[in-house]
Amino acid sequence: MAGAAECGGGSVALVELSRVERDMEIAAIRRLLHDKLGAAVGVVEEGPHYESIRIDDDAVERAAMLLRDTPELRFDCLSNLSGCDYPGRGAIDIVYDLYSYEFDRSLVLRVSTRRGDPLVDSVERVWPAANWLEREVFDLLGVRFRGHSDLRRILLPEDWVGHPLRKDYVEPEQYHGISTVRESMLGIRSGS
Amino acid sequence: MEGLSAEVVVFFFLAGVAVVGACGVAFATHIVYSALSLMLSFLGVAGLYVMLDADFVAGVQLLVYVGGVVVLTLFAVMLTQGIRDVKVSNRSAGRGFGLLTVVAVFALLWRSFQAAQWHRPVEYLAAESSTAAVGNALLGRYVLPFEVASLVLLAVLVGAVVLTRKETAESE
Amino acid sequence: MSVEIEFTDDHGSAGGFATEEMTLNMGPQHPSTHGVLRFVVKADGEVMRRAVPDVGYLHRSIEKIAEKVGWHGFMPYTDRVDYVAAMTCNQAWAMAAESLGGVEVPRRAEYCRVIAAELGRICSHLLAFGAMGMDIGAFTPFTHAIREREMINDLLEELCGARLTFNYLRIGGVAWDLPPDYAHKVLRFLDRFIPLVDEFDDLLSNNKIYIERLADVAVISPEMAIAYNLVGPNLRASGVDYDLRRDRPYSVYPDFDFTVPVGKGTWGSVGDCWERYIVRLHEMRESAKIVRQALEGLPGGPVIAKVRRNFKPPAGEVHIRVETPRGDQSWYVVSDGSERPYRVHIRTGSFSAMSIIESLSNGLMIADLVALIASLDVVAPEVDR
Amino acid sequence: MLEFLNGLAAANPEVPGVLLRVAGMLAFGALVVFVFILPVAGITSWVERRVWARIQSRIGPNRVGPGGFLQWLADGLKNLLKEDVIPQAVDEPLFRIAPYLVVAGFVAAFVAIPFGGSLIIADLNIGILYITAITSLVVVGILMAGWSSNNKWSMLGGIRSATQIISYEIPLGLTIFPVVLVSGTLSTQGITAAQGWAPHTWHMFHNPFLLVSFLLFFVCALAEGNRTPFDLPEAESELVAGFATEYSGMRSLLFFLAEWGNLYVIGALVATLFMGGWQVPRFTDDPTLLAVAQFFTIFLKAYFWVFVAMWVRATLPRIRIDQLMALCWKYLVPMALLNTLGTAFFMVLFPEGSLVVRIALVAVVLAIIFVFARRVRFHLARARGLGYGAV
Repeated sequence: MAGAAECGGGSVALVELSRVERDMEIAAIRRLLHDKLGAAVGVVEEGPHYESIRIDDDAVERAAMLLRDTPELRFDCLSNLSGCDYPGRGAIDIVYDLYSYEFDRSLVLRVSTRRGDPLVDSVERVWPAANWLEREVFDLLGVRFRGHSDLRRILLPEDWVGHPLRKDYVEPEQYHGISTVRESMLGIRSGS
Repeated sequence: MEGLSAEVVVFFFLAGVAVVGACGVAFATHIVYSALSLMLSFLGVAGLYVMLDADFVAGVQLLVYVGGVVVLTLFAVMLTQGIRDVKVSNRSAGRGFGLLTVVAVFALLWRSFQAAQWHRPVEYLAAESSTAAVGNALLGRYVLPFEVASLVLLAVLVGAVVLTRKETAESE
Repeated sequence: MSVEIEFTDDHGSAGGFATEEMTLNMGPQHPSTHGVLRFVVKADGEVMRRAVPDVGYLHRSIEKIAEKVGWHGFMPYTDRVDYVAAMTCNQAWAMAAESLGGVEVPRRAEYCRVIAAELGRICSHLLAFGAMGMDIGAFTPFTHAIREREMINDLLEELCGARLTFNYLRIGGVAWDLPPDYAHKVLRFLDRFIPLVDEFDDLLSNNKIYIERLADVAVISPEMAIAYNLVGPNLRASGVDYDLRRDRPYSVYPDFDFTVPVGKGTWGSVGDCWERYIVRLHEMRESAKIVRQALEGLPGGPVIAKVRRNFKPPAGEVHIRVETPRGDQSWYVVSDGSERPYRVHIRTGSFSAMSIIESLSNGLMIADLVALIASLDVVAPEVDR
Repeated sequence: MLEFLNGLAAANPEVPGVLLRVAGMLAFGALVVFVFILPVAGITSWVERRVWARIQSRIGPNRVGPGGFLQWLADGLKNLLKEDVIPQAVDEPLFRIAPYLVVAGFVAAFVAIPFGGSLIIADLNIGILYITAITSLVVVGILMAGWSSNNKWSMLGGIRSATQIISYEIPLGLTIFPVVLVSGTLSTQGITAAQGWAPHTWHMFHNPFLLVSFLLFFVCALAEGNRTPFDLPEAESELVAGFATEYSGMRSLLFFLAEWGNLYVIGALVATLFMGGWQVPRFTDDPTLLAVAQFFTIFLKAYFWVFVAMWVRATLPRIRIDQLMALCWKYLVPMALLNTLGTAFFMVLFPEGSLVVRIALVAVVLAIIFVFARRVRFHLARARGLGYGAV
């Protein structure tokens, strides 16, 4: 990471540089996973800023276990777990941002699940941090996690209907009799 | 009118407090109220001690019974009740047995009432410490019973410690 | 007199020494929950069996808002992610947008960002320090800390006109250059402030009662800290020597010389509440060092790059990690090439810190829970966003 | 006061003496409550807030009256006028009575607290025993408040308070023993009379054990008064407001009245037991002048300790309940017992006391104060150097 000092401080340049550095590794990691899990491990997806390994939704936990326990990988930390809705593809993507404190190395896993019935393996047993992160994805995107110990809504009330971060989400007109639409004094309708 | 001197009024007031308190203990339907009535009764008795110029005993009555016994009782009751919404109430335990107890206690009281010499100090006793007298009696004439009592209390203390420790050990 | 006890509900174990547990509702309105948090506490007297955090009371849908407002327009909302340390959240968002849009930030702007962010870090740690003292029952450190924080607020107000939600950063740089004579004012403040940290040590850190209350309480092992993704000072207090500013440098942090304080187990174990406390105190000194160096090495030039008003970064996604006062804040930002972000997800330090509380709670006392929450420096809006 | 009442009784033989005495005591008691206790408790609240503010580099209440001096009256009036909220789920009779019981407990303690050689409501010959006994009414009141509020936080506060006060009553009583041994009486006036006005004649310098006793007594008294670092029953950050959580308006104020009034009781007891009470040099034969001097002497001594309690409260964090119990049973009780034994031995060795020991102890205390003053000077100088001279 020492290269950042010379590159003039632009954060763009920094990200580009680290991408180059990690380029060799990700292919190797993919090969390692592929040897163990077979077809469940997909291709390395290249984006402009970083690349990820695509995994099948029912192989996530096994992959996670491997990534955490393989001595030369040691991804001991689940840094972030995000979900993103792609109605165009009819899929919801779950993105796992892994980090290894031992080797100072990042890795991104990507799982696509069907939008109609989103179901993904839980990685809670691999990284306890996933507990709340998965609950959050469940709450806001409606993705269910297989094997999660306590899959409840976390940020929204228990009786909330719908998952707000889905692209086709329509805010209900009212919640418990309280209108969610605020009438403007000037007659301009605001709210959703 | 001799019979209604200030002292008599005060006496009946204090005795009334003690009796009302005692009745409260027996009749209150709520155990917390029972415990508080007990305190009232103790306070009345402490007042009676003061009237008898036994101020040291009165002080100890306050310290031990009001400050210790009642508070511990309340403590135990509240610990079990307030927190866990347990309904604790008094229940009468058989009329016959109760009647028997009442008769026995009254017989005892009557006997002591008759045996007592109803000698009253005629004039107001100037403040003279009963503390010294109590101290002398405890460390002089009654030293043996005093020490025996303290030994018994010590044994009780040790026993209590052993009992509670055993229970805690079992729970683990 | 016989006492009849009717149990209104079934209680505990059959046989043996049954302890009666009570359920306590700590929050959402409670003095020590630092905002609006709720804990459902199962306690056996003063000793807790379980404390289950219940969050969401401050959920303001910032991630959803991001999808509705433009790239520039989202900047003020990032202030609200963690209003105790708004500058670093600004920075994360700016970095995400810049890296997606390929914007080169002028060097002077990066320096301004670092100065603002580090002053904000001192601000946030001062609040954590004071609030922690207050939660343990000492009120004076709080007012002393707030007094100093007020001065930083004055400085930041001079910089950007706001005292809490700064909105100072812009995509491509910062909104304004440093005001005239600013370096002098900041340095004068730092000269005053750093000896005062020693005063804080005298007043609180080395107080016997304070140590007794915190040492060896709620110890988090390094393995556990990493598994629960504890970040920032909380992670370092557990003995993991890791700081994004040094180990995955961003912005101009490689230019500066500073040390990363790590928990040493001075009075108890590594990873106890006292270590989490003292790491923050040391970090204030280090931040002051960084600010000093940044002011001395401030380069000339513009403070903002040319960015189109209608900023549309090309499609793509980026993971940005920024060291905020509450640790590594991880932003996942997706762009679909339109004028609005497609998806923004923020994983904050307080979020993971809250998630560890339940597994630590067994056997702690209620007073310890207060100490634990304070030592994790949880800020409620950052948990809920 | 008794002489005065006896004189009154002699002048009016037709009125029964007892009645006169009771009426006299009631009148004097009412005088003490309304002219002394209420203002002192109120003003203490103002002083505490000002002292706190200075320590915390704030200003404190400064709007009502000169320097905010009348703030306590304003607060009292405001609270009197506020709605007396009785939550629906509380046990109403107990909820209503509890604050009065607490106030009664602490006001009753004033009966045996001397204000001067002739100024005392009743010089009970079990004075000090009476004070420790009657204050247990406060516990009952607090327990009642905690339980009747039907709130788990109040309940925990009440339980903590009861545990704490019952536990600390034991070392508190034990630290009084040496004083009683030395002065040979339980009466507060008798204890004062056994000391002189000069510091070396005070009980705290009688022997080393008494000096330790004095420190232990102050610690225990702070704990009995629920003051920081022993303010667990109303620990704001843990139990919201402890047993007083559900109270509002005047009832809530009564608890605070008891707390601030209690501070004076603590100070007066420390002054009486260990610091020579109202003893002044006999500079005049005028009894009125002497009484005034005595009153101010004990008041200032007591208020010094009130100030120390405020200072401590502004400085120290709060300890935890298990540490509180450990401190009491593992350290304070054995030490207090040891002090009693030590004092007894000392009295056998030196039946008349020892002037050398007294002077030496005064010297030791002076040395400690000197070292402390130097530290304070150092910190003040440092603060001034940082620009905190005038806040």
